[in-house]
Amino acid sequence: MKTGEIISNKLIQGSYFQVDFYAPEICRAARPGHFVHVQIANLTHRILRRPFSICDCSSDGALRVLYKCVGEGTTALSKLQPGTVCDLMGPLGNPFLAPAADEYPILVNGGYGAAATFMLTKESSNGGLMLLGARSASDLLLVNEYEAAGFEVRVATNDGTAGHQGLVTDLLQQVIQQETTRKWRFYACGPEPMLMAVASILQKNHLSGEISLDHLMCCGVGACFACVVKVKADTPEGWRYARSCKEGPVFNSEQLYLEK
Amino acid sequence: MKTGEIISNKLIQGSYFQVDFYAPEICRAARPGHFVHVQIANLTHRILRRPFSICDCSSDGALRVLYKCVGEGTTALSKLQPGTVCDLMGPLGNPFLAPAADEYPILVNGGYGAAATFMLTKESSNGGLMLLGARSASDLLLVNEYEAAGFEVRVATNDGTAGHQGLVTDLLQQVIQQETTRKWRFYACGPEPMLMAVASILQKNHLSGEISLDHLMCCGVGACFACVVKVKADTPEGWRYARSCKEGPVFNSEQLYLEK
Amino acid sequence: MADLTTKLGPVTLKNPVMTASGTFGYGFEYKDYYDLRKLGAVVVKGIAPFPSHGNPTPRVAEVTSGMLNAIGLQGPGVDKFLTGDEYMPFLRASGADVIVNIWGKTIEDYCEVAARLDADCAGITALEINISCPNIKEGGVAFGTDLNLAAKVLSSVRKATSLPLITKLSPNVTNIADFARCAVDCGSDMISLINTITGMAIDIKTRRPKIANLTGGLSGPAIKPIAIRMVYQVAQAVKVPIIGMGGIMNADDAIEFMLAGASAVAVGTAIFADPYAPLKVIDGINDYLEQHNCKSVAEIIGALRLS
Amino acid sequence: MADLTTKLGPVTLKNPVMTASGTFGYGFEYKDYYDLRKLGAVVVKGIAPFPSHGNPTPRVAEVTSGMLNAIGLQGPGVDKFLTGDEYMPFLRASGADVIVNIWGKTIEDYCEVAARLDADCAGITALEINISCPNIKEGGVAFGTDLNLAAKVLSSVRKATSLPLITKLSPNVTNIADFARCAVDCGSDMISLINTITGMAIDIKTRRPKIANLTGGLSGPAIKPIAIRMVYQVAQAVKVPIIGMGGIMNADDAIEFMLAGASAVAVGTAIFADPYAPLKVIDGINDYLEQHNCKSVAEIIGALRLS
Ligand SMILES: Cc1cc2nc3c(=O)[nH]c(=O)nc-3n(C[C@H](O)[C@H](O)[C@H](O)COP(=O)(O)OP(=O)(O)OC[C@H]3O[C@@H](n4cnc5c(N)ncnc54)[C@H](O)[C@@H]3O)c2cc1C
Ligand SMILES: Cc1cc2nc3c(=O)[nH]c(=O)nc-3n(C[C@H](O)[C@H](O)[C@H](O)COP(=O)(O)OP(=O)(O)OC[C@H]3O[C@@H](n4cnc5c(N)ncnc54)[C@H](O)[C@@H]3O)c2cc1C
Ligand SMILES: Cc1cc2nc3c(=O)[nH]c(=O)nc-3n(C[C@H](O)[C@H](O)[C@H](O)COP(=O)(O)O)c2cc1C
Ligand SMILES: Cc1cc2nc3c(=O)[nH]c(=O)nc-3n(C[C@H](O)[C@H](O)[C@H](O)COP(=O)(O)O)c2cc1C
Ligand code: FES
Ligand code: FES
Repeated sequence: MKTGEIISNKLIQGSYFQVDFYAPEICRAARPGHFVHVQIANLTHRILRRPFSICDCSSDGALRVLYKCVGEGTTALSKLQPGTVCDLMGPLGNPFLAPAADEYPILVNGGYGAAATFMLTKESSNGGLMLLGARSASDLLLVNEYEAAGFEVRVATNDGTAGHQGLVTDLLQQVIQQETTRKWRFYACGPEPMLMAVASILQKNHLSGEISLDHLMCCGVGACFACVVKVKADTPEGWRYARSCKEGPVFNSEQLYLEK
Repeated sequence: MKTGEIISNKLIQGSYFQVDFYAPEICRAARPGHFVHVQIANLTHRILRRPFSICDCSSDGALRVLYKCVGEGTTALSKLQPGTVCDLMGPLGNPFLAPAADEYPILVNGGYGAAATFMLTKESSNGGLMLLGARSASDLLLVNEYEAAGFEVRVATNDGTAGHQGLVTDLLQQVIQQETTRKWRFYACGPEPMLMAVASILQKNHLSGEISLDHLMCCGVGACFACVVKVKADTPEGWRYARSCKEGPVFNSEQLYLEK
Repeated sequence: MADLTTKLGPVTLKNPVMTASGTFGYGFEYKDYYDLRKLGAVVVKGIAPFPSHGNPTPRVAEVTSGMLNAIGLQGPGVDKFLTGDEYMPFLRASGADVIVNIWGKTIEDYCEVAARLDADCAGITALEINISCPNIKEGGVAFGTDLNLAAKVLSSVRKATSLPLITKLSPNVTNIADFARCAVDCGSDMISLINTITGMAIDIKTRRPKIANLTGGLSGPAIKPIAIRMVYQVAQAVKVPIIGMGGIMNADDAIEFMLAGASAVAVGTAIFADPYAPLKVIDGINDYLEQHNCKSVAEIIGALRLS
Repeated sequence: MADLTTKLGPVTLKNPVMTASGTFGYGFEYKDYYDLRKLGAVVVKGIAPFPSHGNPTPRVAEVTSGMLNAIGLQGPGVDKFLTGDEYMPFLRASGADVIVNIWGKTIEDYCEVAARLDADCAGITALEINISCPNIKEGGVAFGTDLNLAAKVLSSVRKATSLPLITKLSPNVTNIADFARCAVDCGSDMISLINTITGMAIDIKTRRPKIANLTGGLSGPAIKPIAIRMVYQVAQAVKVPIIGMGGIMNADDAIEFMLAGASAVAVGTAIFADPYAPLKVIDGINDYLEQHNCKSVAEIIGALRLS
């Protein structure tokens, strides 16, 4: 099993924390969209690991995860001190396809989605655009970091405390209508309803994109069928359940079977 | 619920640790032989508390426990850092009867038993004698502290690394045969087989003493009947089950019903 | 404060939180901790017509997120219970609502203890018939896991007392709903569940059972999902009020039971971790009701959403 | 090294540690973790004669010291299992000992899948008949909790194949020993137990069940004491070898099962916490045998001391 000693673990904003693990092996293999499956040591009445997108990997082996405290596992994680050694599985999953040399990446993110796509900034030769949605200004993650990496950032907040008041999908509609000059490649990560809306907009506009889903996971390697999501398939029903840990978490938007 | 912030928690010898809790309320009420029932916070898959004899109480509210790492609970306890707040119930149980002014206390202890009787040193106006048994020299607890408190200490070890090679009950037999000048009061605490041997020696010599038993406990207050021990009683069988958390842990040796 | 008044058939309690039988002694043991009148009811340790030593030791073993016990129903017997200072006289004086858990080795035993309590029922709110204790070899197991025997003992007890009756079900059965229906048919006013699930643990060093009785009853958070399922199944099967228990550690757990169909709950093993757990559950239920704009507990009972 | 060779009736395995069906996929998913030949056997996810979508999501929920699952036996069906790259052809090439867990909605389904595997049995060590999956409405529950139905399906499968047969029992019954005897009477060579225990969990915020299927099977350390008890009961009732499972997290747990009477064990939910758990269990059993001067695993099977 791979281990990751915690180098630092701190609150960055709102209820978001940033943890850096020393995990050189995982760092070497990690691609944008990959995740790590973390055993949270100080939660002895919980068996299952917690999956987190790899936000960043440094050349000296520091693997960065941004996480939101939403429940027992993430709260326990937030209390782990530097020096604690965690058991990590990874990198896992089907990563994003990097943008081709002539492609302009457009990221559509909500919440921690900004972390899941961050490593794409290193794969784009043309910069890119991130559309970022959140409940409130304080939930907007990594805006400076994306800008520093040469990406344009447009934001939408539900409460209007920053950028457009409304949904990130409003921004996506605008972009699709206005931007025509470049060859796009779409990427999206965020809460499921948002992703399904993104997939639906893309499908309606005969566009395709890469969508990273966040489904409840157990094994993380395709063995248990806990994490499935409906994808189009040649079955009587027109769909099959694909394992989002292995066949995903990144799916092509055209693959996804959207319920009416 | 009473709480106790850990002031210090450190290895003292062998696999014995000493933890000091800041628990002024419990300190004020504690008598020799009392115990505290400790919730071990970092063991979330275990429900039950762990009982520990109160070894010492200082006037500034520091409650001392000496404990041996024998399993999950005590190992988890040994990892708690100063500043951690633990949930404590106590003082609990039926304490030792203090020696009368003209009595000379003779303590017969094994293992952490030396901790359970330590507060008696403050209750004796005539000093006293402790017979202490252990597997090996490194398991002998509090010898200097007892001597500093004006007690004579005689030791027995199974492996002969200190004092008499053999059992502490050998020392007890000797004392009963040799010492005749003073009015004794016996106290004993240690592993169950040793205590039963002590009780049997006392009963045979028509002596009585106070025996502190260490039985598996749940509630600690007499509600669940987990911790029972046979005591003589006016029943058809000649015994009844007494709750050692409430009617004990200290029983008079004459009360105990010894199986043949 | 939301209205926590809880109607359980013929009985009305000030709130829906009780102590589970066997985990709170006779109330007396916790008298210095808090006013027992704060509890919905104090359910006392099982009472038989005779005094009883209970099982040999060790009687308990800790297991992952729970414990095994085979106390074997040690107790003073009904006579001493009705007269001894630390039993019923204390409880009467305390003003607490009291539910007496009863058991026996034969049908006659059950009827005798029920009749004795009926005759001296001041301060007794209801009887809880424990047909489910898995630890007594003489009958106990069979009563709770055999429908015919259950029917016999329950209808006999019904004739022996006019006190409100709660039947406490054993979870060690294939179909819990059958036993609930049987209890209602035999005149029970309420159903309580679950009792402990039979389990076993072995010390691999000594190769001996960790419980002298070989098997013991599993309680604590480990059994909660099973208990929730059974409460739900019973709620679908019968119309009488249900008292849910099994692994309740906090108000969230209690609310889960109520959403599944329990009108009241009992806190058991959690009391060993924290004697104040029942009071915290009461407060937490109140907070939940307020946060969800519910005026009374009735609004959340069976309020599981299925569509 | 102690001798870990394990004789299970007609089958001999290199060690007594398997993966529990449904928790190790088809072995393929863990191929990069270690050599599957290190395992006593790979028990694959349940195979039916037909491909199957399984249940709607959410399919799992974490609970205290365990999890609920209602995967609903998603799978490729026997045809694809026998031919698809990531299924039996991979396992054959891997050299692992393979046990195929089978299920169906009807007796005919069970016989069909057994016969198909019998006809193409290269690399298959035994079949494990899952009569205990609590998630499939059409029959699954009834087979495992009704003695008559169990007898019918087990004796029919016995006729459909000459492969060694393991019957996997459901714990959701009053008397597990009855089902074990039934399985042996119907020609099973081994008994495995326990499958998951039916449970339920409710999200108190949304008031919805945490599992779309409403109920799910409880697995993990929470159920271990129940599983140990049932293995012990079955070991007293039948003479065929027992494969014990339910909450095994480490070698100590596995040894506890063996002392209770299991000749082999399966590691399930623990694999989600640590894919290497089965190998650690193998090593730990070896250490225990060496420390206790046992020459073979046989010396600890059923070695519980009662006096
Ligand atoms: C591939 C993948 C990548 C992820 N990357 C990140 C990341 O980079 N940063 C981050 O903060 N989170 C990420 N998540 C989500 C993260 O795994 C969950 O927030 C975490 O498991 C919650 O654990 P908990 O014990 O704190 O919450 P729990 O106590 O288990 O649950 C708290 C609440 O969160 C819900 N919840 C639990 N797990 C999930 C889940 N997987 N998805 C949605 N809701 C859930 C529960 O239903 C409950 O309402 C990712 C999830 C997946 C599948
Ligand atoms: C009144 C009383 C006072 C005590 N005072 C002290 C003290 O001052 N210092 C001290 O070190 N210990 C004391 N003990 C013993 C202490 O409570 C246990 O060692 C502790 O509970 C073990 O917890 P664990 O989780 O580490 O061990 P577990 O993992 O629970 O068990 C490890 C091993 O210890 C055995 N064990 C567990 N509990 C007990 C017990 N109560 N008695 C005997 N064996 C047990 C188990 O059977 C097992 O073999 C006292 C016990 C009682 C009842
Ligand atoms: C130590 C102990 C003693 C018990 N004694 C009784 C009893 O006398 N009568 C009874 O009906 N149930 C008894 N029970 C069962 C509890 O009342 C309750 O049904 C069970 O423990 C499940 O709840 P819990 O998980 O909250 O403890 C006992 C349980 C424990 C742990
Ligand atoms: C996600 C999951 C899927 C399972 N699928 C199957 C299955 O297909 N067939 C089967 O017989 N048992 C299945 N089981 C039951 C396990 O094989 C095992 O009997 C049970 O989980 C108890 O063991 P454990 O506590 O070690 O997991 C499944 C269990 C889990 C957790
Ligand atoms: S989490 Fe197990 S298959 Fe995806
Ligand atoms: S520990 Fe509960 S009665 Fe003693």
